[in-house]
Amino acid sequence: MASNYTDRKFQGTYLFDGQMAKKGYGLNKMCYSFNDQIARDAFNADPEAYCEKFKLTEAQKEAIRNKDVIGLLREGGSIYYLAKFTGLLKLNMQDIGGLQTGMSTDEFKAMLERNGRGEV
Amino acid sequence: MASNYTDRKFQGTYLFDGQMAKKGYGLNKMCYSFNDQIARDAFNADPEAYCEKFKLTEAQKEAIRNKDVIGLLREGGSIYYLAKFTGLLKLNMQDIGGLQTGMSTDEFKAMLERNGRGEV
Amino acid sequence: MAKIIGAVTTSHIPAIANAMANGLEETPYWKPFFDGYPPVRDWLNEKKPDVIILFYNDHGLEFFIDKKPTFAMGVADEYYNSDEGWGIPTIPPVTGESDLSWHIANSIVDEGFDMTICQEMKVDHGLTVPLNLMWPGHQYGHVKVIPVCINCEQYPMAQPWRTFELGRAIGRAVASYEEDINVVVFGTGGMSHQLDGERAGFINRAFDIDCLDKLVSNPEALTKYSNMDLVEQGGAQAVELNMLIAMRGTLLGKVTERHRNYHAPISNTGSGLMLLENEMPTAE
Amino acid sequence: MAKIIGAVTTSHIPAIANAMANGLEETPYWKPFFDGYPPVRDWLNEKKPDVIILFYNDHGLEFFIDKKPTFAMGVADEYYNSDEGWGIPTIPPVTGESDLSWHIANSIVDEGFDMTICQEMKVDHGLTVPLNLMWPGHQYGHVKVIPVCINCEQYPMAQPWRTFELGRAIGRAVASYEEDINVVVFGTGGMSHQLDGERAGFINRAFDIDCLDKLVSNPEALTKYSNMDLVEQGGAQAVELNMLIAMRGTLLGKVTERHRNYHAPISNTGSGLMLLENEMPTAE
Ligand SMILES: [Fe+3]
Ligand SMILES: [Fe+3]
Repeated sequence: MASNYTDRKFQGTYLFDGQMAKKGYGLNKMCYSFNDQIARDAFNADPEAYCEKFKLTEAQKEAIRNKDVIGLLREGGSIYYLAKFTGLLKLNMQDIGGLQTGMSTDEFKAMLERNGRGEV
Repeated sequence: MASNYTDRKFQGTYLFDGQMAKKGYGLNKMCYSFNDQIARDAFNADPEAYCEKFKLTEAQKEAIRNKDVIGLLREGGSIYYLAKFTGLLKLNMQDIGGLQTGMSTDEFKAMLERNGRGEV
Repeated sequence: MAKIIGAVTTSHIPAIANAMANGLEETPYWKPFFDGYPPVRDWLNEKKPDVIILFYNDHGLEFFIDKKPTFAMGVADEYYNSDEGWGIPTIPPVTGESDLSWHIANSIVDEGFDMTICQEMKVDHGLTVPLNLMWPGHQYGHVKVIPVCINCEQYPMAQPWRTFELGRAIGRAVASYEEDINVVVFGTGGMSHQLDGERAGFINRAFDIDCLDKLVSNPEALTKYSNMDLVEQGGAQAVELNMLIAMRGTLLGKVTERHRNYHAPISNTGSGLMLLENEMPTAE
Repeated sequence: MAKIIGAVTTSHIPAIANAMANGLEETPYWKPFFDGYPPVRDWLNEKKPDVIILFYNDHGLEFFIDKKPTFAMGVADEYYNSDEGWGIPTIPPVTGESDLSWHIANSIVDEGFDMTICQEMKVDHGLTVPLNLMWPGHQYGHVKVIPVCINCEQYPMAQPWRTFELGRAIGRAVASYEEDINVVVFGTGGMSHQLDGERAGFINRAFDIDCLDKLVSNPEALTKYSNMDLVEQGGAQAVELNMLIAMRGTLLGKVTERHRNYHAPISNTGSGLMLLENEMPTAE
C-alpha cells in the first residue's frame, strides 16, 4: 500500500494522493478515456464490459452502477476524472454536489449561495 | 526562431536545444516512430511517403535519402532519435561515427581505441 | 527588454464557457460575475500586451496520472483544445510564442526548476476560458500565449512557496529577454471550492478576500501556507490558488491594484477577478 | 529505518546487451570490461539489497520531445521494456516498489523537486542493461527497482548542482522511511563520449578517471561543472555524468570505495564501474 501524503485529515474530504492514485488507477483511466466520443459510446453500449476492460474492482463497478460518487472517491476515483463520468451521465457539478451531500440539487445550490455570501 | 541555449560553441558538436528541437520536430518524431515495427515497415515500403507524413522539409528529406548524418544533425535531428533511423539502416554507432568523421568504420574504431588509451 | 506590465487573476471554470456560449451574461445569476470584466478587457485592449503567460492546471485533457508533471510548460507556436468529455464544440487554436518560451525554459531550468517542456500540449478550459473571458467570441488569436501548467490534481503537489519561486524565476527570465515586448501574466483558477466528498460545496468568502488582499501587498504571507492549509481554509480544490501565487511571483516591481471583483458562488467556487499593474524600477 | 548501504556506477549502453546476448564476454574486446563486474555482483549477492534506486536517462523509448520531463520517476509495481527500434527481443518486466517510491515523491516534491510522477513508464536499455549486468540472464525479478529518469537529450537540462541536490533529497527521503530495508543506488551511463557530429568518437580518459576520483571523495567539485563544461571536457553525451552525480548525492554518510574498473573504449564510450559503500552515522 502506497504511503499517505499527510497525516492531516479533513472531514468529508478525500485527498487524492499516491495511495488513492494507485487504488483508483484503472477507474480513473477509464474515466479519462471518456474524453473521446468513441469511448463514451462504448461505455454506454455496454457499461459492464467497458469497466471490465479497465480491470475495475468489484467495489468500483458497483459504485459506477449506482452512480455513487462518494463510493467512487473511496475506491480511488479523482474528482477531475470522475467529472468526465458524471458528464457522460449529464450531471453537472451541483447535481454531483447534491448526490454527495445527500441534498437535492436545489438544496445544494441554496447552500452554495449561503456559503458564497459568507453566512457560515 | 527559438533562443539558443548557450553562446558556447564546440567544434563538430551540435547542441540539441530549443532552436534545434523546433527545427527538427517532424524529423525526430518520424525517427521516434521507428520504435514500432509497423512504422519501420511503412518507411521501408515507401520512404518518401513516410517522410511526407511527418512533414519533413526538403533538406531533411534529402539528408534522409543520402543517409547524411551530419546533414540530419544540421537540420535539427537529435542523435537519440536518429539512432533509430540508423538502426533501421543496420548501421551501428561505429558505422555512424565513421560516416560523420569521414573515416571508414575500422579507422573510426582505431581512433576510439587510441582515445580510450588516452593517447590524445 | 521585455517587461511584465501587469497581471490578472480570474476564474477558469467550464460553466463560464457554457454561460458565454448560451448568452447568459446578463441573467441574474451571472451578471454580478460578468460585470467585473469590462474594466480588465479595456485595460488589455489599451495596453495590447504581446504575450500572455498563463498559469493554469490541466483537469485531465492532456495529462493523466500515468505521467503527471509537477510543472509543465508549452514552447509551441500553437496549442489545440479538444473534447474534454462533454462533447462541447472545440474552439479555435491558441497562438503560442516559442522564442520567449524557450528563453524562459532555458533560464528557469538553469535555476533549478524541473520543468516538463512541451512542443505539443492540448490545452483545456483552465487555459481557454480565461482567454475567452478577456477577448469574448474567441477573439484571442492575435495574442501569443505561453501556457504554464501546475499539477493541482494529484498529491504530492508543489507547495505555495515553490509555485511563488517558480513565478519569480519566470519574472527574472522575462526581464532578461532582449526583445522590447510587453507581457501580462494570468493566474487562473480557484479560489475557495470543494467539488468532492461530503464537504462538497464548501466556500470561504473571508479567506478568499484575505488572499486577494495578500496577493496585492503581502504575497510572502501566502507562501507560508502549505497545500494542506489551503485545503483546510479553502476546500479541497483551493490548491488552485497556487496559480495565483505563481502569477504574483512574476511581479518583481511595484504592484498596484487597479480593479477587483469578488463574487461567490459561481458554480461551486469563489471567483476572484483582480487586475494588478507592475512597475519595474527604471534603470538609472 | 531504511538505509542506503552503497552505490554502483556503471555503463548502460545497448552494445552491452548485445554482447551478453551473444556470449561475447570472454572475447578480447569485451573481457577487460566484463572482468570488472564479478566483485560488484558478489557484493550485491552478499548484501541482498531490497530496493535499487536507479538513475538513468530515457533514450527515446518512453519520452519524446513532445513532452520532455527534466526529472521523471516511477511509482509503479512493475515496468516494461519494449522495442527501442532495433527489433531486439524485449525482456522480462522489472519489479517496482510503489510504497517507497511514493514516499520519496511526497518528500522530494515537498522539498521543491518538480518531478513528473509515473504510474506507467516504459524503461529502456538505460535501466535494463545495468540490471542485467548485475544479475545476468535477466535474473533481477526479485529486486525492487525505483527508476529515476534524468533528461540528457534536450537542452535545457538540469545542471550538475541540481542533479546532486536531487540525489541528496532522495537520500533524505530514504532515511526518513520507516521500514527496515536496505537500498543500493545505481548511477548509470556516461562517462565521456560523443556520438554525434564531426567530433564523434571523442573520449577523455583522464577526465573520466578524475571524475571517478571526485565521485568518491570530493563530489562537490563535480557540482561546479556546468553541462557545457561536461560537453567540453567529456564530449556531447558526457552530460550523462549527471546520473552518477545524482547517485553520489544520495550518499549522505561516510563513503568508501570498494571496487573500480575503468575501461575505454566500450563502443564509443569510457566506462566507469565503481562500487561505493555508504556508512550512515549511528544514532546515539
Ligand atoms: Fe480548475
Ligand atoms: Fe545513455
